[in-house]
Amino acid sequence: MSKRFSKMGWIVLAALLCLSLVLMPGCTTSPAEQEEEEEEPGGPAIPYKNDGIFVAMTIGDIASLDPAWGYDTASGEQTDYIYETLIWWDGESADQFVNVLADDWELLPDGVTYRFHIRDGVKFHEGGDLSPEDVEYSFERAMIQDRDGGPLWMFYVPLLGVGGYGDVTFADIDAAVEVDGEWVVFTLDDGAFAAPWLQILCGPWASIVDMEWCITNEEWDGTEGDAPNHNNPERQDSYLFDHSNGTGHWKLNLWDPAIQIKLEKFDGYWGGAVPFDWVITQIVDEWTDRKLALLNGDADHVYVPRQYIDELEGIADLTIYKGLPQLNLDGFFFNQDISEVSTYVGSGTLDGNGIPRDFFTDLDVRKGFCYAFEYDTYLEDILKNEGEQMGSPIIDGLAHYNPDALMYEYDLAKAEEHLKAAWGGEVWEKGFKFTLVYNTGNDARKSGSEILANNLFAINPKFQVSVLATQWSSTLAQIVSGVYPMFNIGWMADYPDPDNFATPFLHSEEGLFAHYLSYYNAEVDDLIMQGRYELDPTARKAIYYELQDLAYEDPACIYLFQPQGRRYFTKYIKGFYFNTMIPGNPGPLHDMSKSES
Amino acid sequence: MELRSYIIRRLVLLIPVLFGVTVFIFGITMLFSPGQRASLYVTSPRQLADLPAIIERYGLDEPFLTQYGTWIGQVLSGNLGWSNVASMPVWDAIWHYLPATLDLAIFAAPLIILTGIFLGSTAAAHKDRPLDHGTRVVAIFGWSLPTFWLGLLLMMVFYGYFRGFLPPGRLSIQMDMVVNSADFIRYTHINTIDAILNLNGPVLLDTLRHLILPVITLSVVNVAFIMRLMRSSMLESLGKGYILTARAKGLPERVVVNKHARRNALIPVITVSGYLFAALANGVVITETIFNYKGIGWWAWQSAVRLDIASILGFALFNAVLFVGVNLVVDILYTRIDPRVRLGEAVQ
Amino acid sequence: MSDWKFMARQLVRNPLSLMGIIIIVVFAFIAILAPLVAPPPGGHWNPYLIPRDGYSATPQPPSEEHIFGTTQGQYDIFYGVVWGTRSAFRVGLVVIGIVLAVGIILGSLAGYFGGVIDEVIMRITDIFLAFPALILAMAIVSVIGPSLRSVMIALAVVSWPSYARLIRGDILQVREEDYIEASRGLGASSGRVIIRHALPNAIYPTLVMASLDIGAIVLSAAALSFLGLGAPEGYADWGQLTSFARNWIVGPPGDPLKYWYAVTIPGLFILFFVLGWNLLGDAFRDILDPKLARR
Amino acid sequence: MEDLIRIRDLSVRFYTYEGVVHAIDDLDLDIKQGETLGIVGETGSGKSMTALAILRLVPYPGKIESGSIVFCDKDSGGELELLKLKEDRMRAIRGNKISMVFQEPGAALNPVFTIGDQISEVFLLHRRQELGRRAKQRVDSLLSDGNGLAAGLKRPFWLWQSRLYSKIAEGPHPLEPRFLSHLPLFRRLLWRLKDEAGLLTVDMLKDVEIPDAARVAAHYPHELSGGMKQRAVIAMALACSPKLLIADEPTTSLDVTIQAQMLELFRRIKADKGASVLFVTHNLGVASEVCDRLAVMYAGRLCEVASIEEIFLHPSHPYTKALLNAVPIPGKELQTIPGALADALNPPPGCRFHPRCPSAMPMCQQERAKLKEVSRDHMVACHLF
Repeated sequence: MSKRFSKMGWIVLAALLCLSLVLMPGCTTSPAEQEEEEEEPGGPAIPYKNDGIFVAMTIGDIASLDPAWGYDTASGEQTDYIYETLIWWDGESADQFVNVLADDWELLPDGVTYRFHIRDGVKFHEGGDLSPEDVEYSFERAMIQDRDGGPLWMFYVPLLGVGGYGDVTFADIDAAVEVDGEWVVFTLDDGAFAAPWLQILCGPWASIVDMEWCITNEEWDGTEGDAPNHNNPERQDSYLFDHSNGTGHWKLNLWDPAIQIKLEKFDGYWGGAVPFDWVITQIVDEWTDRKLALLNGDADHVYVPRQYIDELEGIADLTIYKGLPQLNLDGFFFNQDISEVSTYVGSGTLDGNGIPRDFFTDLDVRKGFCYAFEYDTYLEDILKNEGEQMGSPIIDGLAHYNPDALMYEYDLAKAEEHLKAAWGGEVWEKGFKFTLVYNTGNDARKSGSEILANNLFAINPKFQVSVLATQWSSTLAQIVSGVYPMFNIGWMADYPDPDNFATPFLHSEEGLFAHYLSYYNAEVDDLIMQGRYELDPTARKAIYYELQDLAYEDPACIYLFQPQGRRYFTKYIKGFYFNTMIPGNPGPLHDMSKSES
Repeated sequence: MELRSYIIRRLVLLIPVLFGVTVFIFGITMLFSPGQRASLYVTSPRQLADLPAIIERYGLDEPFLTQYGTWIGQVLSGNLGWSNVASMPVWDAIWHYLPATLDLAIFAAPLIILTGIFLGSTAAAHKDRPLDHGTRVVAIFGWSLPTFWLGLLLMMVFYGYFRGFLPPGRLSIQMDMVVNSADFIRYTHINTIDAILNLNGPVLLDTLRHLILPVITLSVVNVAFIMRLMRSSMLESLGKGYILTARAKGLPERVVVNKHARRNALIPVITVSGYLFAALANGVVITETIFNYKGIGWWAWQSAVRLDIASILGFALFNAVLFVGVNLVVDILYTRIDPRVRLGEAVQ
Repeated sequence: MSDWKFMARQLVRNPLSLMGIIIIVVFAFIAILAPLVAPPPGGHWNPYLIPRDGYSATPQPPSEEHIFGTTQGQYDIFYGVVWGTRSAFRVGLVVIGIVLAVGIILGSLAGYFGGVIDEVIMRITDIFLAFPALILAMAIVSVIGPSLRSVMIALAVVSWPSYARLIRGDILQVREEDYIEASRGLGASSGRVIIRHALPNAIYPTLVMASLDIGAIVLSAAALSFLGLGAPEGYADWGQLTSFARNWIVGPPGDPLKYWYAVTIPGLFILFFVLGWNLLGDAFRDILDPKLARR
Repeated sequence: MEDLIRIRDLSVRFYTYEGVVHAIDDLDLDIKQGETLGIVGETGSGKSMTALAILRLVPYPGKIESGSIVFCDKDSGGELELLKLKEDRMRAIRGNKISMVFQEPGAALNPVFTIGDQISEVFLLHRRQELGRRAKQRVDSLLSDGNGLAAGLKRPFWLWQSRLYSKIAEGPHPLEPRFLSHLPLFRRLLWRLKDEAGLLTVDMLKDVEIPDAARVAAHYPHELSGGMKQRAVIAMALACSPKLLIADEPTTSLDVTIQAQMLELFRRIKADKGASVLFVTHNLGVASEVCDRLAVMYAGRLCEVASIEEIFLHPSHPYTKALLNAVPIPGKELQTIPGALADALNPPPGCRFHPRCPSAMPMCQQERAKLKEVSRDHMVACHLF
């Protein structure tokens, strides 16, 4: 008997042991608190590490190092370090410029001819000298590559007034950019819109590459015959995909895909001293790892997702920049012509178990929805107050933004009133059911959707909106096929011009969203066209102000917030300034520095 | 000669299996609508308009057989496609990420097998005594532990509580500079081995520091698995008549257990080392994901969540081939260890 | 079935398996009483969706209304784990159900008829067994789109072959027994022979093994959810609750273990659930193991 | 004849989940020098347990509760109390002075080692000194008549070996060789021991009438027939010409013709080795062929001991009678014993046989019968006497 007891005893003991092991972390909070007492208020001191090396930790790998290919911020960030453009943003300004590879430029009175004088004595990383031919080649090569979904429409539209490579002959491209002695001449398509050509020239896609080097490496050889072979290539088929030869401050040392990119100081840089010997960008997907790296001084800058900003409050050794306006805008889009194959509309009729395909054509429905969204909660809980509500796609930071434009506020009474009016009152008594879609993994969009769903339910229990997450891939495909009744998605600026926002949101033909959601408003359409080609600022302002009112009156979506960004550096990094158009996180590295003091 | 013909026969038998494997995994991906697969090439809403062009370009709306034909054709010509996650061909990606995983495996595998066998036979030798119950309970706990959770706990303690003592990742910045510098020759890209070959102490230490937690996480569950198996097969062979004979001969218990019992008990353990491979393959996915340790498992996970079909296909195929190969080797090993088994019977 | 009785007696006698039984029973109660233990908010709310208390990301420590605290996104951990128990049982039972059905049908066909049928079916199992399970499951789920349903499908797909093989083996054994021969001799149809005579005598070990696999299956399901390849955000699922804690394992400097509750609690539930089944399983194996049978 | 083994009130118990099993209950039994003692009884009567108890190999959860087993061995100096011996000294006896042959030759041999290995193991264990001596002789002969370059080169090794082997030949546990035997390379120096053991093994196999012994030695068990295996097992048991050979149903698993050969073998062995044999069987016929004396056991207790003739001519204990009647004899119809073997967990009180006993008396249910001598060397435990 005693034998059995001891056995039992052992088992229980062993079990307890394991349990305690498992629970140990849970119980050890108390020593942690003691530690806290020892903590100085400013949090732990961050040691100074890696002198002369700038270490950034961010998420998401770059798509390609080829400036003509990249359209994502991650790629743009790196190409901006490696390559240079003719002109660049002047400090924080979005419409003042400084000369870079051009030491002088002019816009001829005809309003369509831009002339840039190319700086000499500029060397490429591989040793070549910068010549006007290089510039011409860079632009023409880019336009010839013009890959699907690439940024090159930004050249085609202003220069040739067409969408892309398919719509022009080689001669057109050749003529668009010409060398004139020391100068390079761009002739814009006459009647081209007041498209901010100079701003486009600051983008990564306008980086200057070395013609000789490209040609020796089987890139486009500059002839018409070779052009088709280099149009719309596979990412990896471009030699510049993983090789680079720019004039920038840093040259590529190592690209270890999905792990890190190491740039090395370019000693032959024309502009003199280069602040960092190394610029290392590591891809660290886990927030915890990035945070630890920052606090341990292993990283000088990390990407801090909005939901974690509280964790880095009150740490003395960090330099934090907040409330930096970003040129993008989220919205809940109404699909006014839902595809009949849609499985997201319940019964497909207005019988309380679904919605008809044209449900959102009714203005009252849309307005009701707009009033039913809890903007303040969204701002506080989800955006952590990092955002500014917008009433239209013309957002702050774009020209002709109207700060006191009308916008909807959270008002259940008004919402109720509109929804009662909708569909001759049918909506109110029958109620509706449909599915609201957002793309998996985007917490903000999920929460936003839930807020809306809950509020509608609060107004009338017959209003039943279920929230569904779909993967990015299917999201896009489904938007195109028009099966989503309503979805939450956003838009980001290519260049800071109202047209770049107005069109996608509102233009029934050219606008991506508007088009696929069958949003149509004749007035809006031709206001957009007018605005695009209007050169006189005051007139333009008037147009866009009117457009903003119309956008409010006939909402294409529930306009949400223009979010604000943030930057976190250790105190050893100096000289950061924010320009909304500089892609990527760390910002203008060449103007920044790292020192212990 | 007999062995060779056996291997050849087995390899021939593999062909239909592998063929089926390819059809199967390719079939899965075809569950996607062309539109969906097209939008995998797309990164932003801007490119919505291009979807049809992409479908057209990659023939995504072709009938199954056509697409399979093209794909298998490429595969046979050694081209597994392009991995978006790794920004390189899938085949290169495999070799790009494998070394990191091997870094883990060369520590985990021996640890698992040795501790597992040792604990298992000790427990069996003390059947129904406290030691046995103790080890058993621990084993069952280990066996029931969710790997990912164990990882989190370890990180919670070592990242948070003893900050900076055991860092995440694979190498610290400074050591990474060394490793990628010209005077450090990367023979194998397996850092531990390279560090030794380069006689570079700091790198070795740094690598080990980064390895400890993942290795522990990876091992616990599998140790429990092997130990449990070893215990029961050890018990079985300890109950056998020849053990009594050995004792009756007057052999010391040490010899009885270590020579007569264990040799027999090892046989089933050998046969499951094939499963151990699978266990490791599964384990690294979770472990590397948790510790953000960029090996082949992490890559597989990324491909899965980011729907990088080519990578998923390639990885699955790679694993299948490897796995089948391992099992073949195991069978052969088996026939070597157990004189009773003739080649061929081993297949069952 | 005296051996059932014997087994039952052994299970209750053996402290380990007793512990296992208790654990499982407790979980069963939690699952059944979920609506009472953690009443869902009213309305058209799907009870499997965890109610949120606000939308801020930072987890909140245990309090009166959230006795286990809330995890990332203010999901109530208590509600999550309670209803998660249901999900766990659901996944386990459904998958085992499917697997058994498929395994038994194919396995007995292969075992009973042998020849070509056997060859074909076995080669098919070879194909499925050629992948490490989790990896195949990952591939499947990722393609058919993450959801609990996909997880179940994937797990069923990866685990049926071993069952088919097991059944096949046992059928092969009993096929030669006299009573089978006899009933064949009496001209009973193959189907009848299989169902009435072969299966009842062959299926027993499989059933036991299956019942014990539930733990393992729930574990894999949790792993998939953790990897973001499982239940949709906010669905009551242990694996996902754990993954919510992924970004909160390290608290703010000075209080590194601040969010321990978000990390440990869901994991503990998984651990003990699986532990219960494994304890039972271990005992079962000892009892069933003829070599270790009592002297 | 004086005793070789003297067992006094030996009790063996098993502690199982169901309860305590009295496998052997106060057993008194002697084995005389050079005799063959048979133990008969139904399965579970404790006869095999008695055998294992002598070697102290009662399997867990069994335990030798009390009693004494005295082993009288003239050359190793008088009487040894086996149950009080240190484990290592007991090991020195197992397989050497007392060895055992098991029922299942298939199970008794380890499938992963060759017959030769398994038998030489015994020599290497118990005959190390002798092996050392033989090995030394061989090396010395090499040293004496080895000439030529090769021999010249090998000479130092041979010298070393010869020293090692002489050490082994002298001391029971010489330090140097034992130390070396743990070092990977130097271990090789001792290979001649194995060789010698191998030679002895082959002789041994010849001894048990295995044809082509050398080849068989290299075989794995599964490559041999049942009879061959059993011979090998016997060879293993006889390797060190033990004083006592315990045979636990050695013939049951073999078919009849082989059985006959085996019994023949046993008789011969006994004749030329002069060993005592403890022959455990449930088969009276077999017993009558080989045994001088017979002990009848029932439910862990001894019922009757007597010379084989006595048992067959004047069986006294009712159980013995019953057993004898249960032996099939042509023309005489067979009587089975009524009732089932006593439940080991809770045996009937008093005489354990009384529930099945035709001539049971009231007192049989109360007290157990002492062992009485009914006639010379004929002991019976029954209230009838």
